[in-house]
Amino acid sequence: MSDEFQAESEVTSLSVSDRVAAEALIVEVDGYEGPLDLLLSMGRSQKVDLRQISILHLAEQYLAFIEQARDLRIELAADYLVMAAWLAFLKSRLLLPPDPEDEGPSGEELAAHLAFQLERLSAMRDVAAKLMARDQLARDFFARGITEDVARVRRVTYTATLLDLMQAYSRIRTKDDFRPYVMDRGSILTMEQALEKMRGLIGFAGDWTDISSYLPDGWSNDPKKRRSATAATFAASLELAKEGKIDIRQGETFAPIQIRRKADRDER
Amino acid sequence: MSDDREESLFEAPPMAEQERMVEAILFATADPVSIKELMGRMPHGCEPAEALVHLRKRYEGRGVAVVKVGDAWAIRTAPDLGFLMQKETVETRKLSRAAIETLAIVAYHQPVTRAEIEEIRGVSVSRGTIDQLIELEWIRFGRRKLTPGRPVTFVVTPGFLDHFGLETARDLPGIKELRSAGLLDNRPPPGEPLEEDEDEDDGQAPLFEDEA
Amino acid sequence: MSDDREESLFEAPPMAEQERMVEAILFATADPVSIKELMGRMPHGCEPAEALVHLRKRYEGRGVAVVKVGDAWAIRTAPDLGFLMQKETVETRKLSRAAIETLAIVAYHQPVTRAEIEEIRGVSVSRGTIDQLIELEWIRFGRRKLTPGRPVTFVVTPGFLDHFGLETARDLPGIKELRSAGLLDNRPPPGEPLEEDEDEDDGQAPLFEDEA
Repeated sequence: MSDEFQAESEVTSLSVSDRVAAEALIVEVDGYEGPLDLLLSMGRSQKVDLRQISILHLAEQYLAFIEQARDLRIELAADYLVMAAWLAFLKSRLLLPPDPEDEGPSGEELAAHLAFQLERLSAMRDVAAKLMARDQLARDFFARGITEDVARVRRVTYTATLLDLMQAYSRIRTKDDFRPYVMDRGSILTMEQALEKMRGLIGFAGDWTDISSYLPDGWSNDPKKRRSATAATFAASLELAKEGKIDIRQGETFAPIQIRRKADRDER
Repeated sequence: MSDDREESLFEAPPMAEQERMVEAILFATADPVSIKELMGRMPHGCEPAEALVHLRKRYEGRGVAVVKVGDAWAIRTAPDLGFLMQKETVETRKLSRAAIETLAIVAYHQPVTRAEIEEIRGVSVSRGTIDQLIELEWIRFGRRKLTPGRPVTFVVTPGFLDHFGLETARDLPGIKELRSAGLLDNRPPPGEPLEEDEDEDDGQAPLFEDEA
Repeated sequence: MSDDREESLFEAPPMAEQERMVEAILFATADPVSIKELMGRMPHGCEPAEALVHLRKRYEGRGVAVVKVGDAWAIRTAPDLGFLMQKETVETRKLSRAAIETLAIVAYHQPVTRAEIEEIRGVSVSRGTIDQLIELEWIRFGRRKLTPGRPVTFVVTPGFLDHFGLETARDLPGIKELRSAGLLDNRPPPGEPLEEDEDEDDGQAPLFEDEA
């Protein structure tokens, strides 16, 4: 590309065919990836180490190039024109003696930085090429062809903190404080309740007694309460029979169920 | 590389080299490879059948083995190492509200029956919740209660104490302490004097904050 | 087999056995496997790092090799046998020059912002170029820079290392020379404030600092 450029920079008169060739060059310019790319390729054409490059010479080269390109194509990319303006400024800085009043960076500093940028870009291009020249996976070396599925076994562990625990308990207890939950169970007699009541009474009953007489007071009228109390009392009776404390009998199906204290048996 | 191939058109590579080739091909190919295909892919003059014998021997007792699959050959995991082909991932989740409440009740009331837990919670306790706590080894069965039906009871385990940093379940703060720690609801129970409310406000200093 | 595992809770299997296990696990997958994952899959008490040293040695000069990719390990065919694998070769989309250079800049300068990539290339980087590299899973977003605007950075992935056969990003070709030549320095244009640089020194520990 740099050769083409040099050839192009010698164009002076513009015949139609020259113009076409020059246009082609402009297309080529667009092919450069930005002014730095163009500068780098110009710099390389100086055939010196990028660190020793003459930035002044490079700036002149670039400006001449842009000038020429602009004659042909005014709509040159803004990037190139900005670079041209900056290089023109740099060139003046490099040529004029430094102004002691000026606090900005010196021409030499600016030029050094541009040289650094060019060298860095050049270096990155070199290593990019080296990188791509490496052996690559699925091209030069290969991964396993037959792979085995790894079954994922998910194990879930649960955590809770002491605070969670205490808050949960507080929540429950607090709920109890305010919720008259007894009402919910108002019409339900638990077996434990029935048992407690029966244990107290059983000692006095020496003869067969209908278990319905063991229903607690106030549980016989409401059908709902009576049902629950009867069931609980019956279950409690069975329990007491199992413990060997009472005998239990029923004459026939649906006949009253009777219990009586088991004779001559002390409670342990 | 292409030079090697050129050469090999005239002279087959040494057997050790052929073995390497077979090894690489079997490793990288997505399907078992037949002898015929090996011959097609290896330089001219190679004898993959012989190379396979060597290779097979080399892998004897290793973590993978050279095996014959139909007419073709492949490298496969040694059968005794199949258990390695699973990955266990551990996920940590917060305990559900039902579970933490049940656990709290067991901790505070142990030994406690399921009926008692339900009584305290005011809702039924699902079997899954109990099972989960048992599986976590935070609760276990205690002695049966000497009440009708001899229901089983639940108690907390040493693992529970360990997890929650307690020496004994008795170290759990009582209701009063919970209240003064601001862990209990501030609404005064109906009919109770309001001064308790003030007490609670005083006691808001959260006793357990640094443990959270 | 589960018995073996149970036992191993108390005593790790012998090193030869551990080597077999690592071998089986690495053979079973196309992706590199981290030491952590190896530990997770092998019986309790195993030391895959040590087993890997033995295994790597065992495969030296063979048709396949045990290679390190970042923090993980994989088995890959020996590069000199690539010619046998034409069938397995995956045609990759040809990368544009912009993409190749951008990739190299990310690799050598990571973590690097888009603005820095543009500064180095002297041209704006199109979204498509970045997207293509991300899609290839060769670059990914790194930490945000602690400079004004907190711009995102790009870093290369383990997949990049795997693809180019690199153990770590420190093994990139020529990186030492570039560093000693100062070509990886972030040198601001003269006349620009240096504060940005200071920030970077504080916040963004350069990946290769230990080499500097």
